[in-house]
Amino acid sequence: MKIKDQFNAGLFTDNPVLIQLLGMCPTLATSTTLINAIGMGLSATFVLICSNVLISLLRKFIPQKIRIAAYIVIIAGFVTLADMLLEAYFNSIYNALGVFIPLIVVNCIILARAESFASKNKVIPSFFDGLFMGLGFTFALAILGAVREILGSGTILGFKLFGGIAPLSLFALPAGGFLGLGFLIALAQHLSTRKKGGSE
Amino acid sequence: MWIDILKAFLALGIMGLIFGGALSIAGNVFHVKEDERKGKILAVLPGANCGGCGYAGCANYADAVVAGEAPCNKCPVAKAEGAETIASIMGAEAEEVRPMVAHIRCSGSHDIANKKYTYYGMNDCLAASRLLGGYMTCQYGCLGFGNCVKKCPQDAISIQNGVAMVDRDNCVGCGICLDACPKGVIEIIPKDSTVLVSCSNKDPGARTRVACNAGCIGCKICEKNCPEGAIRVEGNVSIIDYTKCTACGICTEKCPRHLLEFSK
Amino acid sequence: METLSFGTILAFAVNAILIENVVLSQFMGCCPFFGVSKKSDTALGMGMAVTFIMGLASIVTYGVYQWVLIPLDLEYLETIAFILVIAALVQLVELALKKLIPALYNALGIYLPLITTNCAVLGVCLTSVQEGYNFLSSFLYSVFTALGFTLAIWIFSLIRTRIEETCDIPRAFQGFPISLIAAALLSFGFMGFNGLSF
Amino acid sequence: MAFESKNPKIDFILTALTLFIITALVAGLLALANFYTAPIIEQSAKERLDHSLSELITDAVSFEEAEEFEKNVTFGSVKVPVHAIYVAKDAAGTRLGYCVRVTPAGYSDVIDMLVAIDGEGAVSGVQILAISDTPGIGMKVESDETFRSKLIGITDTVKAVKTVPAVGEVQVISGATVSSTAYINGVNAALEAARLYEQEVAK
Repeated sequence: MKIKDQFNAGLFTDNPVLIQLLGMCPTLATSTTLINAIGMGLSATFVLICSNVLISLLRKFIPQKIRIAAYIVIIAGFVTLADMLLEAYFNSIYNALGVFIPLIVVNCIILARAESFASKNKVIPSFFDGLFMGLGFTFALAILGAVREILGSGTILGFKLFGGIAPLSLFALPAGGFLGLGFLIALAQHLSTRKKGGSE
Repeated sequence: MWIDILKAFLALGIMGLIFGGALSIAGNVFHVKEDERKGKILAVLPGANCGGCGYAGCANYADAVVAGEAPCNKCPVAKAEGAETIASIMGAEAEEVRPMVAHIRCSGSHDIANKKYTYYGMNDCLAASRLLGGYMTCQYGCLGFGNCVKKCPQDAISIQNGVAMVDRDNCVGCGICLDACPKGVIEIIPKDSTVLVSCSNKDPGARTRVACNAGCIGCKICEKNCPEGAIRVEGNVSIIDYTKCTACGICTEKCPRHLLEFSK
Repeated sequence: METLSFGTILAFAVNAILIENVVLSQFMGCCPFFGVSKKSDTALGMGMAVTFIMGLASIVTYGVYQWVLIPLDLEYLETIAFILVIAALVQLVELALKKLIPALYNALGIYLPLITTNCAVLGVCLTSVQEGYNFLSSFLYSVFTALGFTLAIWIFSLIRTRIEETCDIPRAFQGFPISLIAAALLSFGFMGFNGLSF
Repeated sequence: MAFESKNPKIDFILTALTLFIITALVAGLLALANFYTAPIIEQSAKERLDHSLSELITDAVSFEEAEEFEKNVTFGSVKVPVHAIYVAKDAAGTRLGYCVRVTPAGYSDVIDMLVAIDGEGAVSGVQILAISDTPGIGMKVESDETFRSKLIGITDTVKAVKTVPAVGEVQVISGATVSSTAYINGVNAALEAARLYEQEVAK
């Protein structure tokens, strides 16, 4: 798999959020504002890359029976590490992301990539897969975050947008997350079917 | 500092030890004697449990293949190359499996088939068939509301002029449409079969003529003229045995109703 | 949770199942929520499996937290310890199910190991530690939250089978987008329960 | 796989050992990281707290944390956990007032706030330490100065109302009712906790 294909797969054709529909929990919960979305995306990418690399290094030594338990411990290790570093050195991001950093452990994307890719490939491809899947996750999260922030709280990156009009605070709520993501995935499916010369 | 590290090292390490041990014991105690071919087949299958093969999930389909009940090419997602690898896993004895395809045994479109009443209601074949067996005079024909179209994972069936038509390139013969059709007019036949019977009307000839001018009247001319003896007429409708049929085409000329025809 | 009278348990149950439903208002456990809700019997099977694992996990994690992490003051390792417990439990349940109830095992398929990554299970364990629940209330909290998950996934599977059966959906919305929008409406409904204050 | 063998005995030991090594190593690494980061985290938390405390009661020199105090203040159906009470003292050691740290439940999260109460038992200032309530709604409470000013100077608990407020009542922010009610409950709880603590000390 050349790097370009992996890039393409990670961000568009095989985007973990829009096409594979993994990692829904953090996606819906942290995409209330753009900064949160990017913060979450990048910290998830950091953990994804490290865990992919380490798991593909150890793939020969982990027996089948404790495959999942071992991967999860490694992922949890990196997450707690990221949690500590963020809280100690980048406190502002830590306050915004709060409870979601531990939940990166159970973010299905990381375990899914570890299980389906890192445990079967060598280190370099796993690194790129982790990087591009992470970027794909951040990319999708950022779009959703921007949409929900503009509609939900009428600001973008904190700057007030349309003056007095009361924003649709629905979009800041959980239900709005589902709605926003639903339309986003519909758009992604529409584009991918149109690109394949859509049958209808 | 070292004591903290040692404490963490031992505490979690011992927990890992206990769980690792428990898992390996459980692995042996609950060991289910499993055919290792199933594991290999599962690796080939996408694991998305889409149901395209007509089984509840990939695990069920793999069991069926290992037990020899299911052909190797049923997975629409793995398509040809998947089928080959599965066939190779199953070893040489998996006989050369002919790709199958669905066929609608009805050609009663709006212009040639008559109607008992005009139907206003849910556009669903099952609902329509509940009202006196459907609005078509012929009790056995396709109602054209597309239940099979909705169910087909390959979008290989479309409704043309009131009758379902199968697109033979997309269809993988998975058979999901079989139980979607309340009238049961769909059958699975080998893809390379050329002569097709597009009718399943079991009424005697007189009643069939009233119902539809493309209905089989059970005159048995095709049965008499087929040199291979591949056709037999059962319940007033002709059925072709595709293992014997050599597609000589005599029956297509002899049939007074021009019902038997070469597939497009 | 001071006095565990019937009233407080009931209030606790309504709170965990309806008001703060784990999937529809706390956003945890969405992957299997969308993955397994195609048919209602697999949805119920998944709900029961999650209830069983959450109950078990809350007992074991409570034990680990009180008797291992606190005495050695390793609280910062709680995430790792909990997730290790959950992963091992899920694997044990998976092996047991494969041997004892193969039908349910095959129906759940890929989604059984996915319970390990089910945010709801870890989320519940972490929240009951944060809230400082004692043994019984953390067990009750987990079981009620799991019942809330089962309720949500069961209702959702009914809605989804209804959507697939009768409505014709534009091509782009088929599959997950329409389910997401249906989930949004369901989440609206559950938002109504916020008015219930106990 | 290098670490797997057919006969159950050895397989048991190998699997258990592998998991032991992996978990132990990861735990060790984290202990190391924690050893370095924990003091920094405590330090910055302490600094932020002192900074807020001194901002609230400017002329206080030292803040002494009270040991036993009422952990949960309840009035009506509302229960607000009280985390800490700091007794503000000036150079001579006389008591200037209290700072009470409360965490009322907001809409989807908890509002961590610090309420300063001066010598006469009146609220002299409120500082929100962390509010990650739903952004569009929760933030209104923090930015709405008029709403917050209404709560400065009250000496007794007030009731949160949606309509025009009478004496002893405060109107909630429209569109952020749940969060602003939580804010009011926080201030009420702080007053209550300080009063209870004073009775305790007086005894």
